[in-house]
Amino acid sequence: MTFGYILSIATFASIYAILILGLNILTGYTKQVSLGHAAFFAIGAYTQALLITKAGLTFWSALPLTILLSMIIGVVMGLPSLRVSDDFLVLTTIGLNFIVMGITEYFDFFGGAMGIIGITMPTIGGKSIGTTGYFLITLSFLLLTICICYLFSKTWGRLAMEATGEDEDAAQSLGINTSIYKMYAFALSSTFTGLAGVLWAHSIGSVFPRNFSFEMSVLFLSMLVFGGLGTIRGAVFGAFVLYILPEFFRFIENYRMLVYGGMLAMIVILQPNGILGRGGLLDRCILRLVKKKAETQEIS
Amino acid sequence: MRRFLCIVMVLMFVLCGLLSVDAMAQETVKIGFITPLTGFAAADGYSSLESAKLAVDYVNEHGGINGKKLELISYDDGCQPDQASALTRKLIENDKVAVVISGSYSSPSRAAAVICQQAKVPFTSTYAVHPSIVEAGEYCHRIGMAAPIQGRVGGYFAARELGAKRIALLIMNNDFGVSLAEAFKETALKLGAEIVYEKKYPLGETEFRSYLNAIKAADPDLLYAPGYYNEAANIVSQAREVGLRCWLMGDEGYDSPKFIELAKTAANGVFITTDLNRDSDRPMTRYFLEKYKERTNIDADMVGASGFDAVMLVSHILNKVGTKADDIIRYWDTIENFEDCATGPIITFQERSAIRPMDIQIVLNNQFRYFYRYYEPEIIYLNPPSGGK
Amino acid sequence: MLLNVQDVEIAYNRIKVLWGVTLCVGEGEIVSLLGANGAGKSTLLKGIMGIAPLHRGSISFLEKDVSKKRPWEKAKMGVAYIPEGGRVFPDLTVEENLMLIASLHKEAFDVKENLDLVYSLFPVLKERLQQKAGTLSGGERQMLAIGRALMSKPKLLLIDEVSMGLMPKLVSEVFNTLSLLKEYGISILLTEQNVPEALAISDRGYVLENGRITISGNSEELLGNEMVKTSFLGL
Amino acid sequence: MLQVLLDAIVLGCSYALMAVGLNMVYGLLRIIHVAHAALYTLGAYVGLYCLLNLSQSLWISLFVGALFSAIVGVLMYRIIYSPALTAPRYVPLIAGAGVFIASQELFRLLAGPYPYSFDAHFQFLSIMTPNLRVTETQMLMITFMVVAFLCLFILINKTNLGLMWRACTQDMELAASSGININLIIAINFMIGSALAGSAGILMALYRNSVFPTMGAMVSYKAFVVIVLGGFGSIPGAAIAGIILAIAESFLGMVPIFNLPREAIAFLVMILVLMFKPKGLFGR
Repeated sequence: MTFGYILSIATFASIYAILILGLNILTGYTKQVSLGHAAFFAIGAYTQALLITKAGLTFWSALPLTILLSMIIGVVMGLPSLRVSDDFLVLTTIGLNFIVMGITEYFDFFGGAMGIIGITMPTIGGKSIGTTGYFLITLSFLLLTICICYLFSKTWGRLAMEATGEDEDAAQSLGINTSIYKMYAFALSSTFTGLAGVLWAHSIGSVFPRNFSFEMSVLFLSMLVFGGLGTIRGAVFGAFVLYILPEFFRFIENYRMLVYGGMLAMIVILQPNGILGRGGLLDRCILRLVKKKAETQEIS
Repeated sequence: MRRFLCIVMVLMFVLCGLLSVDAMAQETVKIGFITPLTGFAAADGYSSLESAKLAVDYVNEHGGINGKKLELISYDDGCQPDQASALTRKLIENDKVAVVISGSYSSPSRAAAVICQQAKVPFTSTYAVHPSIVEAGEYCHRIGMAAPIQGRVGGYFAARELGAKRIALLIMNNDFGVSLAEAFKETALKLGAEIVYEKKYPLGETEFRSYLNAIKAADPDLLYAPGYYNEAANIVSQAREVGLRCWLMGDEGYDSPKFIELAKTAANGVFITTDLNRDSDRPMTRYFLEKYKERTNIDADMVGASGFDAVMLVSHILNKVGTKADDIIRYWDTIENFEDCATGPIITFQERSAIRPMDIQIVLNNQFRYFYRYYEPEIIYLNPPSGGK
Repeated sequence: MLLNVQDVEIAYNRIKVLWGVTLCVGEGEIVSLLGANGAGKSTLLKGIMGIAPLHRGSISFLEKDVSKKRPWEKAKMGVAYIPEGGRVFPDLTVEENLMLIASLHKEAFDVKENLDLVYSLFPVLKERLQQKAGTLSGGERQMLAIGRALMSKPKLLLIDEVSMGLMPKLVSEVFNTLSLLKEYGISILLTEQNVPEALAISDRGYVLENGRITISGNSEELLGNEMVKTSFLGL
Repeated sequence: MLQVLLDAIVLGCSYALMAVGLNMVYGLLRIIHVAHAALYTLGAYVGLYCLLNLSQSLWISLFVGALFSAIVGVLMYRIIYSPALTAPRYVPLIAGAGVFIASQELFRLLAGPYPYSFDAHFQFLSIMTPNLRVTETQMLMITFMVVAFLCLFILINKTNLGLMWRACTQDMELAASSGININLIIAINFMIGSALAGSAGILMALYRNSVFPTMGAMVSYKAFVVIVLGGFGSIPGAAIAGIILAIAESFLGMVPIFNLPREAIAFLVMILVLMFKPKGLFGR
C-alpha cells in the first residue's frame, strides 16, 4: 500500500490549504496582493523551531506562543500597507520575503545557513504520534481553520474588508476605518499562515532558509487564484489541486514542471476568477447540477 | 471554446491520475533515488542521476544482485524537503526499495533521512555535507566527504603545505560553504595562520568585484572560497581581473569540468580539495570517467562520482548480505577498503561517514591534475583513532 | 445616411446596458441623445466608436459595415470621439496634443488648414501651445478636446457631455462653436443632460431610458413632448 | 573606491537594461511583466546558439538574440497578456509567473541543466592602468547602455512614434479613438523592451561567461526593485535607479553591519524609500 505516501501528500496539501485560507483573507478580501507569503510562513516555522530547540518547549506549549508571535510580526510586516498600495504593495511583499530569508540565512540566532534541525513530532500523553496521527492533527487544524474562516465570512468584518478592497475611499466615506481593517487582515492572515508554518516545520523536522523562497510565494498566490480568490472552497481546492497536480505528472517526470507552468498560465487566463471561484468553471457546473436537482425535486 | 478547453484540461488531470498507477514490476532488487531534476539544482541532479544509472548498468552487466537485476527508481524532488519526504515514503511503501539514496542537497536529504530512519530503511546521501544528515540515526550513511574532514584537509594544505600566513575567506552561505569554512578556519588558526577577511555571499551570487577589491586591500597569501562551480567560476575569473595575486583554493564543489569552461584560463593555478582523482589509473575511476562522457557527452564531475559510488557501494552490500535492512546496516559499518568506486578507495565508515584518502588537485593547462594526497589518520578521519591505527 | 445604428446591444460583465438601440445620423445633421445618468448614453457612443464591444446588432458608417472595426480604423474613416470631462493627454503639450492627431491623418488633408480652423475657433489655445495639457483649466481642456477632434477633419463627431463641469457662460460658447461646425460639413451626435441648450442647436433628438430608445423626433417635437418636459425640462 | 564604483556602474547597466523593458510594459499596460526575465534568458541562449553554430561574431549573435527575444516578446503579449488585460490585475501577474516557470524548464530540457560558457572574441576599447581597469566587456556594456538609452530617448521624445507611445501611456482609450493603432504600439513596445532584455541577457552572459536556465531569476527580482525606485513607468528613472541600486548594493555590502545578501539589501532600500516616498523616487 502507498498509504504513507498518500498520507504525507495529504498532510502537506492540508498544511498549504490552511496557509491559502490565510492568504485568502488578505488577498481575497482586502485585495492586498501578497507575493511574499513565504515570509509569513517562515516566521511561523522558525518561531516554532526556535521555541522547541532553544527554549525546549513541546509542540503544544509552543503552539499558542508561536501563533501569537506570528500575529504580532504579521501586523508589523503589514504596516507598510498603510503607506503603499497596489503594485507597490505587491513589490513590498516580495521585498519582505527576501528580507526575511536574508535574515534567517545570515544571522546565527536563526540557525543561519545550517538551518534548525531536530524539530520533533508532537506527542500526546507522552507517546510520539506517527504519520497517521500527525495527519489527523493537521486535518483537524484545517477543519478548524475552515470553520473560523466560514464564521468570519459571515461577519460584518469581512464585508468591511471587501469594501476596503474594492474602493478604499468609498469605504472610508461609509465610515469604515480602512487602516484598522487592513491590519486586521494582516493579523488574521499571518496567524493562519504561521499555523501552517508550525505544522510544516514539524512534519519536515528541520527548517532551512531556502525552504521559504520567493518561488514558494508565487506558488501560494497561484494556488489561491487557481482555486478562486475570495472564496473558502476555492482556497482549499486550489491548495489541494496545485499541490497534488505535480504528483500526478510524475510519469512525465522531466516535463512535469513545464506542463505545470504552462497549464497555470492558461487556466488563469481562461478562468480569471479561479476554477471554483464565483463564476468559475466548476462553480457553474456545480450550480447547474444543484439547480437540476432542485428542478427534478420540484417536478416530483 | 473556452469552456471546452477547460473541460479537456480537467479531464487530463484525471487521466494522468489513472495512468500513474504503477505497472506490475518483475522480480528485481530495487533501490530508490531522489534527486532534483527541476529547479535551480537541476544540473547536480542530472549528474548524479546519470551516474547512478551508469552504475546500475555496470552492476547488471556484472551479474546483478545475486542473479536478480538491480533496478533504480528515481524521483525528482525539485530540491524541496516536503517533496523529498513524501517521495521517500513513496519509495519505501509503494516501490518497496531496499535502500534509499539521496542525490540531492542537504535540506531534502535531511528530510528523507528522517523518514528512512523512522521506517528503518537504509539511507545514504551522496554529496550533501550537512552533519545532521547522518545524525538522523543509525540507518543513515554518507558517501560524500564529511565537511569537517574536507575543511580540515583544506586548512592543512593551505597553512602547512603552502605555508599561507594571511588567509581570506569568501564563503558561500549555505550549509556546504559554512561547514567547510568552519573546519578550515579552525585548522588554519591552529596551524598559526591568520584570517584577514571573511565574508559570506548567497547562493546564486554573480558579482564579487566589490568583495574581491576589499580582499585585495587586505593582501592575503591565500583566498579560500568554498562554494559550487557556478559561483566559483565567477569568483576566480573576477579575482584575476581585479588583480588579486594570491593562492586560490576551493573545494569539491569546484570539481566539475564546467568550472574550467566557465572560468577559462583564470582557473589555472586554483587548488581544490576533492576525492575524485582524474589522473588515477584505478580501473573503476577510468571506467566511470569514460562511460560518463560516452553517455552524456559531458565530462564527469564530483557530484556524479558520488552518485556512482553510492550505487556501487549499495549493490556491493546487497550482494553480500541480501536486502534485509538490519543486515545491511550491520555490514555497512564494517566495510573496509572498498575499492569498486570512482573516487579514492573508501577506507572505512566512521560515524556513518565514508573515510577515504583526500586529494589536492590543481588546475593546470585547463585540466584538473593530481597534486597531493593526504593519508594521515589525524587529517582524514572524522575522529582520528587514538594510538594511530 | 452617414451613421446607421441597428439594433445594438452592449453588455458589461454579462449585465446588459443597451437593449436593441436603433438610431441614425444624416449628413450635416446635429443629433442629440438625451437621457438621465446611467441611461446608457456614454456606452452607446463608446459602442459606436468601437471601444465597448457590441454584443449584438450592427453599425454602418458611410454605407459600410463597421461593426467589427477597431476604434483607430473608424477614426481613420472620419469618426472622432470626444469623451466626457475634457479628456486630453495630460503630459503632452497643447501643440503635441494637436499635432499628434494631425500626424496620424496627414496624408488625408492639409494640416495647416485644420490648425487655422482650430485656432480661429479657440484662439486661447494658440497662446498656450507649449503648456502641458494637464495644467489647462477645465474650459480650456474642453476646447482642446474639441480642437483635437477637429484636427482629424472628421465627418462625424461623437461628443459625450460636452457641458459637464463648465461654467454656464462657457457652455453657451461651446454650443455656439458646435453649431458653427455644421458649416464645415461635420455631423454631430452628442449626449447631453443640458436638454434645452442641446435641443436648441440640434436638428433631431433621441431619448434613451434604461438602455432603450423611448422617444425620437425633431427638436421642436421633443421640446413639445410632455414626457420630455416633465423629466428633463422641469416644467 | 573608484574601481568599486565603476564595477557597480557596469552592474547597474544590466539592471537598467532589464528594468527599462519592464517599465515600458508597466507604463503602457499597468501589468507587472514577470515573464520578462524569460526573455533575458532566451536572448542569452539564442545568442549562444548563434555563436556556436552560425557565426563567431559577437555582434551578429547580439543582433540575432535581441531579434529573437523581440519576436517572442510580442508573441508572449499576444498569447498571454492580451487576453488577460480586462481581467483583474493579478491574472497577468500569475500568468506571467507560469510562463516564467515553464520557460526555465524549456531551456533546461532543450539545452541541458548545465551552464554553458559564452566564449565570444571581439575587439573593443579597454582601460588598463594600475589604479583603474575597465575591461573590454565592461566597456562594451557601458557603451551599449548609453547608446541604447540615447536611441530610446530620441525615439520617445523626438519622433512621431514616440509621441504616439507617450499618448498611449497616458490614456489608452483616448489614443485608440484618436486613430492610434494601439495594438501596433503595444507590439512595438514589447518588441523594444524584449530586445533590450535579450541583449542584456547576452551581455551578461558574456560578462559572466555563463548561460544557464535559471539565470533570469535573480535579475528579474532586481528589476522589480529598480522600477519601484525609478517610479513605475518612468524610463529615465529606471535607468538612473538601476545604477544607483547597483552602487548602493556594492557599498552597503562592504559595510560589515549590513551582513545581508544583495537582494535583501536591495529590497530593504526599496521598502525604506517607499515608506518616505510611496510612489518611488522619481514617481509622478
